[in-house]
Amino acid sequence: MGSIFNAQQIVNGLQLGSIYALIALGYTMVYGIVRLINFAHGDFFMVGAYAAYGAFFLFNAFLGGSGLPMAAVTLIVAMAAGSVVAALTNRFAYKPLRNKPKLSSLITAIGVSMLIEYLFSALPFIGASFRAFPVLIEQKLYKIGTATISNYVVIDLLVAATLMIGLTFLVRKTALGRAMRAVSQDKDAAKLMGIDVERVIGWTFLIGGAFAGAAGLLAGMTYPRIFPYMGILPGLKAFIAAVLGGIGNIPGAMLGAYIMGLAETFASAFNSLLGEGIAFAILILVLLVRPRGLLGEKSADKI
Amino acid sequence: MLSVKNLKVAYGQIVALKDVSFEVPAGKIVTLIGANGAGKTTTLRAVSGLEKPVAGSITFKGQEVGGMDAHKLVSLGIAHVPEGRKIFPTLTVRENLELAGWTIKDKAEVRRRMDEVFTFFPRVAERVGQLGGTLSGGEQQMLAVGRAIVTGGDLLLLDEPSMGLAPVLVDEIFDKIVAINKQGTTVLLVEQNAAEALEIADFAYVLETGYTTIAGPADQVSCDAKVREAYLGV
Amino acid sequence: MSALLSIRNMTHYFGGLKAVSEFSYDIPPGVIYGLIGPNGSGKTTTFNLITGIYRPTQGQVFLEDRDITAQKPYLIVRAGIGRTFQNLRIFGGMSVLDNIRAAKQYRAKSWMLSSVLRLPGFMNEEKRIRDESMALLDVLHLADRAGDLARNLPYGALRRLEIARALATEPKLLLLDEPAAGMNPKEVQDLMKLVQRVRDEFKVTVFLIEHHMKVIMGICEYVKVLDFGTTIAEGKPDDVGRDAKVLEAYLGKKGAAC
Amino acid sequence: MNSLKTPRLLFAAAGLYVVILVMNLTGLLNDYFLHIINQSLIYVTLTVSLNLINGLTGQFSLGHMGFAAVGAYVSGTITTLLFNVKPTLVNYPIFVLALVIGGLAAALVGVLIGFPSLRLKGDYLAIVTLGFGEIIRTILNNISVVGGPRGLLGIPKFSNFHVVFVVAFVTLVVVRNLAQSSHGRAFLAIRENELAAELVGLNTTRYKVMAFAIGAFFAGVAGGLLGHLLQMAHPTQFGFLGSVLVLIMLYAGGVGSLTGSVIAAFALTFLTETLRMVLDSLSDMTNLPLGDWRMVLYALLLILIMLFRTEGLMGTREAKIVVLKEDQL
Amino acid sequence: MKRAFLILAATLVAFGLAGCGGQDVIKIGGVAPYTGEAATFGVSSKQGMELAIEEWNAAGGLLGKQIKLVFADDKGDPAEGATVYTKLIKQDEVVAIVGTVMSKVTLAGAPIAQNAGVPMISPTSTNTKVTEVGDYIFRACFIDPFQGTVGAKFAFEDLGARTAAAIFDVGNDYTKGLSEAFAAKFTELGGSMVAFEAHPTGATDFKAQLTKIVQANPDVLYVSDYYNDVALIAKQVRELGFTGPMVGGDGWDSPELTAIGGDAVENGFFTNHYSKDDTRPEVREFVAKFNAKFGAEPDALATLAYDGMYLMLSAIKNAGSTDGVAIKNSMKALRLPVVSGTVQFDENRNPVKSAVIIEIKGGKQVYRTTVNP
Repeated sequence: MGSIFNAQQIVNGLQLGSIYALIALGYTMVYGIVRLINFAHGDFFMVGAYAAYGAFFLFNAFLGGSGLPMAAVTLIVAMAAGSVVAALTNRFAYKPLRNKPKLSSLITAIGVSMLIEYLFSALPFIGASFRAFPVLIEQKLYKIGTATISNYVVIDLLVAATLMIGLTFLVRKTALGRAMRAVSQDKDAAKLMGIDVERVIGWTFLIGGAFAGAAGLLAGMTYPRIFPYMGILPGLKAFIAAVLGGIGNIPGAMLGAYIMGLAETFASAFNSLLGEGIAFAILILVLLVRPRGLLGEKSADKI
Repeated sequence: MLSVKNLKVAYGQIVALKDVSFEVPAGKIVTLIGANGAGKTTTLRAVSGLEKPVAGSITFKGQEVGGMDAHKLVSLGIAHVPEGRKIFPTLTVRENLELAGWTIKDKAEVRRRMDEVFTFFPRVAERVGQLGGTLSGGEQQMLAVGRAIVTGGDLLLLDEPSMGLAPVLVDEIFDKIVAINKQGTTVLLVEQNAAEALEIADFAYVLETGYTTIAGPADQVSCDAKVREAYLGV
Repeated sequence: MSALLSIRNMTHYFGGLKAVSEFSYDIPPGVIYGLIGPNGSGKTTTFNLITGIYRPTQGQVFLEDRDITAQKPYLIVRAGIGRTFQNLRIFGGMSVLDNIRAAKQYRAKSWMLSSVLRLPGFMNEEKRIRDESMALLDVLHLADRAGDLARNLPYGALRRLEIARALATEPKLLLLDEPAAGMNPKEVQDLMKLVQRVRDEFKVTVFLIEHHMKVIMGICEYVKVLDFGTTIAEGKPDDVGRDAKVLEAYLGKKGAAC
Repeated sequence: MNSLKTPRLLFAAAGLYVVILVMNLTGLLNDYFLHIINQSLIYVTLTVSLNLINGLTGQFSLGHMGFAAVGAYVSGTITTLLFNVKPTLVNYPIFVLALVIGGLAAALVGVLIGFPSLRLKGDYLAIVTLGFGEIIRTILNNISVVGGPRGLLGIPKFSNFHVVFVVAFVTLVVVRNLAQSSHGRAFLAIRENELAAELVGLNTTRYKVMAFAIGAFFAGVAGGLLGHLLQMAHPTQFGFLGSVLVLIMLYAGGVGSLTGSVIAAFALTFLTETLRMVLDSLSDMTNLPLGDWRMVLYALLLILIMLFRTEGLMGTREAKIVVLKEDQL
Repeated sequence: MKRAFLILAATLVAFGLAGCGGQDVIKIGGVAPYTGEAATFGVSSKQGMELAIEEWNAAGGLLGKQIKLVFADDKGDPAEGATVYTKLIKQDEVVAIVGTVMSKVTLAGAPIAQNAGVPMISPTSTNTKVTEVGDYIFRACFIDPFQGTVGAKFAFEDLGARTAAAIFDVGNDYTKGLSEAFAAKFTELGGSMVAFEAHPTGATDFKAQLTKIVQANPDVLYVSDYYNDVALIAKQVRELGFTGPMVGGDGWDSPELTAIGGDAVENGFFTNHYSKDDTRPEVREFVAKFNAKFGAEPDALATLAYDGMYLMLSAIKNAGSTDGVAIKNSMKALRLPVVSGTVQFDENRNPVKSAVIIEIKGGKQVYRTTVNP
């Protein structure tokens, strides 16, 4: 039996981390801009998976075909679906509570999460049962050294990396990104620059939702089983990853997600009975040492 | 240009402004002076749309603007340099300025105005790649005014531009304010540093715990015995 | 040494910025000691260093010759320092009376269990705390608002409430951070009288930060002027008021000439 | 001892108790109804105890069910072991003692969880308490003595309306008495402004840890009651979703309002069952599978409560009956 | 106050409303997790129950009356389970209960049925403790140790495996129980367990554990999870290079297994109650009817729920009464061929029936062999 820190386990951890990262980014962006833990975010991930599922059968019926073009189309649909649900949630559940105590939004978010899950579960054409996610791309395996890597791993890593680079570019280099950073730092000052803060918040939800939707597709493809409650656990893990990295901080979310993916993998490999517990213990220890997460900044409280 | 009548603003149960009225004629510098907590900042925030008035009216260029969203007022021509400058600390100086051009469609115009800022405040030009948070207090104040220049607008609201600045810098900032005013921008200045403010203002109003109490041309106000006693301590 | 509070070589950095630079001074017992200086000159930071909220980069604080540098804030309070805040930190969701009683709690001896069971010892102590608190509110002219939620009080009353709350901890030294901020001239007058009365009645030493020249000049027996973390003048108010450096830093060149 | 002269809450509770009991005995309320009341009362205990931590002291906790788990397992193990040795060994006093021991064990865990609260605030504290809850679950899954994933089985049935009612009442009175005392003011002061609380000489560390310990104690007792009601305890019962439900009750009732906690615990427990009945009846009439939409409606109602009564049903107000008059102090 | 009163009144009306209903039907309670994370199992179970009742009603009902299924959702939560059992018994006054799916919930409900003297049969609760609650409690499935033992024997003797690995859900007693029984029997037979790995409930990525397993190079992998997890585990373990056979329990039985798992579940074997290829009329009819009604193949949960309902209805019919004691006694005396085999209850009210081994071959479930208890 080899060491638990072998190449294969690192690949496993990175793949898991990539999916967490895409979800965690949405968590962290929304938190950064409205200081809300959006508990429903994991459900946007689920919605993305179902949208991709539906899109596949719809397009397959009318146009036929699979492979990369189909995968690309479903990716777009998944992202769009995640966006739309996120934006609707923001508009109807969170916006009315914007100036109210933060925790009332949090409870509302829990309600929204329950609503989406139970709604999908009750809708006759979706239902509570597991569904097999279609094969968008045939799986191929590559043997590199002692590790086996499937093309899914490559796709997961690539899509996640591309989206993360895209997001970083958007946030760092574009006007919208500047506005998002500005709004997250100081809403009043942003308003005084003429920025429509609500619109920027709306965009943030859209983008966060799109990322969750993309993660939904990747998860559907990689772990081809979808059901209405599939978002709860990854959502929770991604949330923890975001906090670990320093919630509100975009690079932090990515870092946290990969740490989480790797920690879970190594913990499970070390002792699978305690795997999850170990991952949580790591989280608690990290937060005790760095109470604002790994990359989180200490907010200067004016006294 | 700006006319505020019987303005009342409350934060929850606490009424910050009870009855505030003043006029800002076009092309002039008007100052509101008063102690900490008198309601100066709240007044400016209400004028720029950051606070919604409970009662009273705010007319800008003849249009009622009370309760309008702040970002819309920017397009209408109100530029507000808030208390504490509110520079975006993790954005670079350039990004801070670019953001100020948010409402301007023509990006060449934004660049032109930024150049204007750079000539006006050479110190800002030197720091263009630095993060906003790393600037000194004076530089931040220049950047904040610079942002307002990029935003454009006919009315410039300044909230305590002298706060925390060394006297030399205070003088420099005030000189710049006068220069901006000379170029045709109307200025509404809020200051705790009453002496400096009265020096450059055309008109002055004294704000006391939510009320405007004394009003008049700046030199008159500055020689008002009560004002001298209360605010200058002499 | 006869000083109540001694500060030795206190220096504090924020990031790279020097907020307080090598302060050393003594506050004798029984005085009203004023610290003035423009916004951002390091006044509040000094208070935060004294009360243990910040840990000084260097230097020490002594209260009656006891080193209290960087102790836990509540221990410093128990050692005898009470304070108010520039931006009010009232317990807004509690009644005015409860604000005071909360400040008296640390001296209470009843156990939690006796408060749950409402044992006679607890009831007596509650009554004592209540009576003392009401008496204190009476002095600060707040007794008629005792049952109101603190957040519903007008601004001036909140300032007084905070002073009352600080007094409830039975301090030897009372730190007041811009107590006159937001007050109208009438309220300022009352405040000045109040501070003097408090000093006499409660036998406390008052260390006052102010922006308002008038307050400082009117009631302080000793004044220290800060600018950019360093002391530029100190002494009796009248002397300080005539100091050229002070006039320039605080009033501006032209202001001094009017 | 003035409070004993006018124990309004005691009278009201006794009245309610008698009414429910009489209605049950005369068949006006069947055992199903009584079961829902029992369940509501256990949630009252959980919500009121969370209120002490979250509502009164302002420490956001997402792991309250973890405490209940400790209580359920500890007290359940005690009674089950004794019961297996000799059923007659277990009687009511023993059961009460087991509940208390379970509560104390939970309190001990509460102290452990309270310590991070010294360094962490808000969302960060929430996530750590959540993590603790999950760790407790992982541990329980791995202790085969208490059944691992099979759960702790064969707990004797000792919980009934009487015990559950008394515990809920005692919890309410204890938390109320604490809240309306000098110590309670210390808890509140920490919630209102921790720094200022520290600067009026309060040892905020001690109070925060105490809040966790006391809150955890009662949550542990509630867990014990649940175990002895269901005659079993299972790790999954005490996970994140369970804690979230208690949190929802707290907020729907109004944070900081004990009255609100009681009302919301009842209202939301009854809401699920009422929806079940109403939808089942409607399904029968219309032949549509409306029962599937029960939880959808529940979630929707929850959102509407938060949107239109943001402060929760009671806000921070208390019913008069819960407030001790000043002269009752 | 007024509003609170109104709400209270509405609640009472609602409760009253639901209590009504004529006595011209025989009410049977059905319990399964219909919402929540285990909802998918509840959906299948409910389908099985509905099909059985529909069949009986079409054939003239029971004791001359129509049968009405009063279904209740337990959300997979013990507390909720206790509530709905109480509701069915005290409010709806059902004569018997079929349910529920998960052992932990059944264990909270069973004492209530036992105390009330209402006979109940759990279709799928495999935990041995379930029927130990009392003499009114029956089950339609195997108990935990049986399938693991059968699986181990099959792996050792038929597949010739000498080293084995197992993976199971750490939070699920069914899968843990099977894996433990497998490991015990496999070692007893002389094989060795080279890896024994757990995964958290709800996991989708098992590669950390599977990597360890593959590196231990076992002859056979025992996967005691439900089909949805099995499919993912199979895909991932194949991806990591494991080509050997996999063995599991009746949790595998679902058309979704191959739909999700594809080729990866080939060379997979599981213990089950029956084979869909079986030519017995009960099986042929059931599969056909289920397909016609729900447009899908039945899975193990649907089958056992159907059987559970069928057994209960037959017992009532044989008893000729809806009296609890009579039904219970009639149940004990039952010997009936149903879909999952010919069922007869032992003294612990567990069914005595043989197991079959099914192989996944070409995406189909193929009968391999029968193992008697």
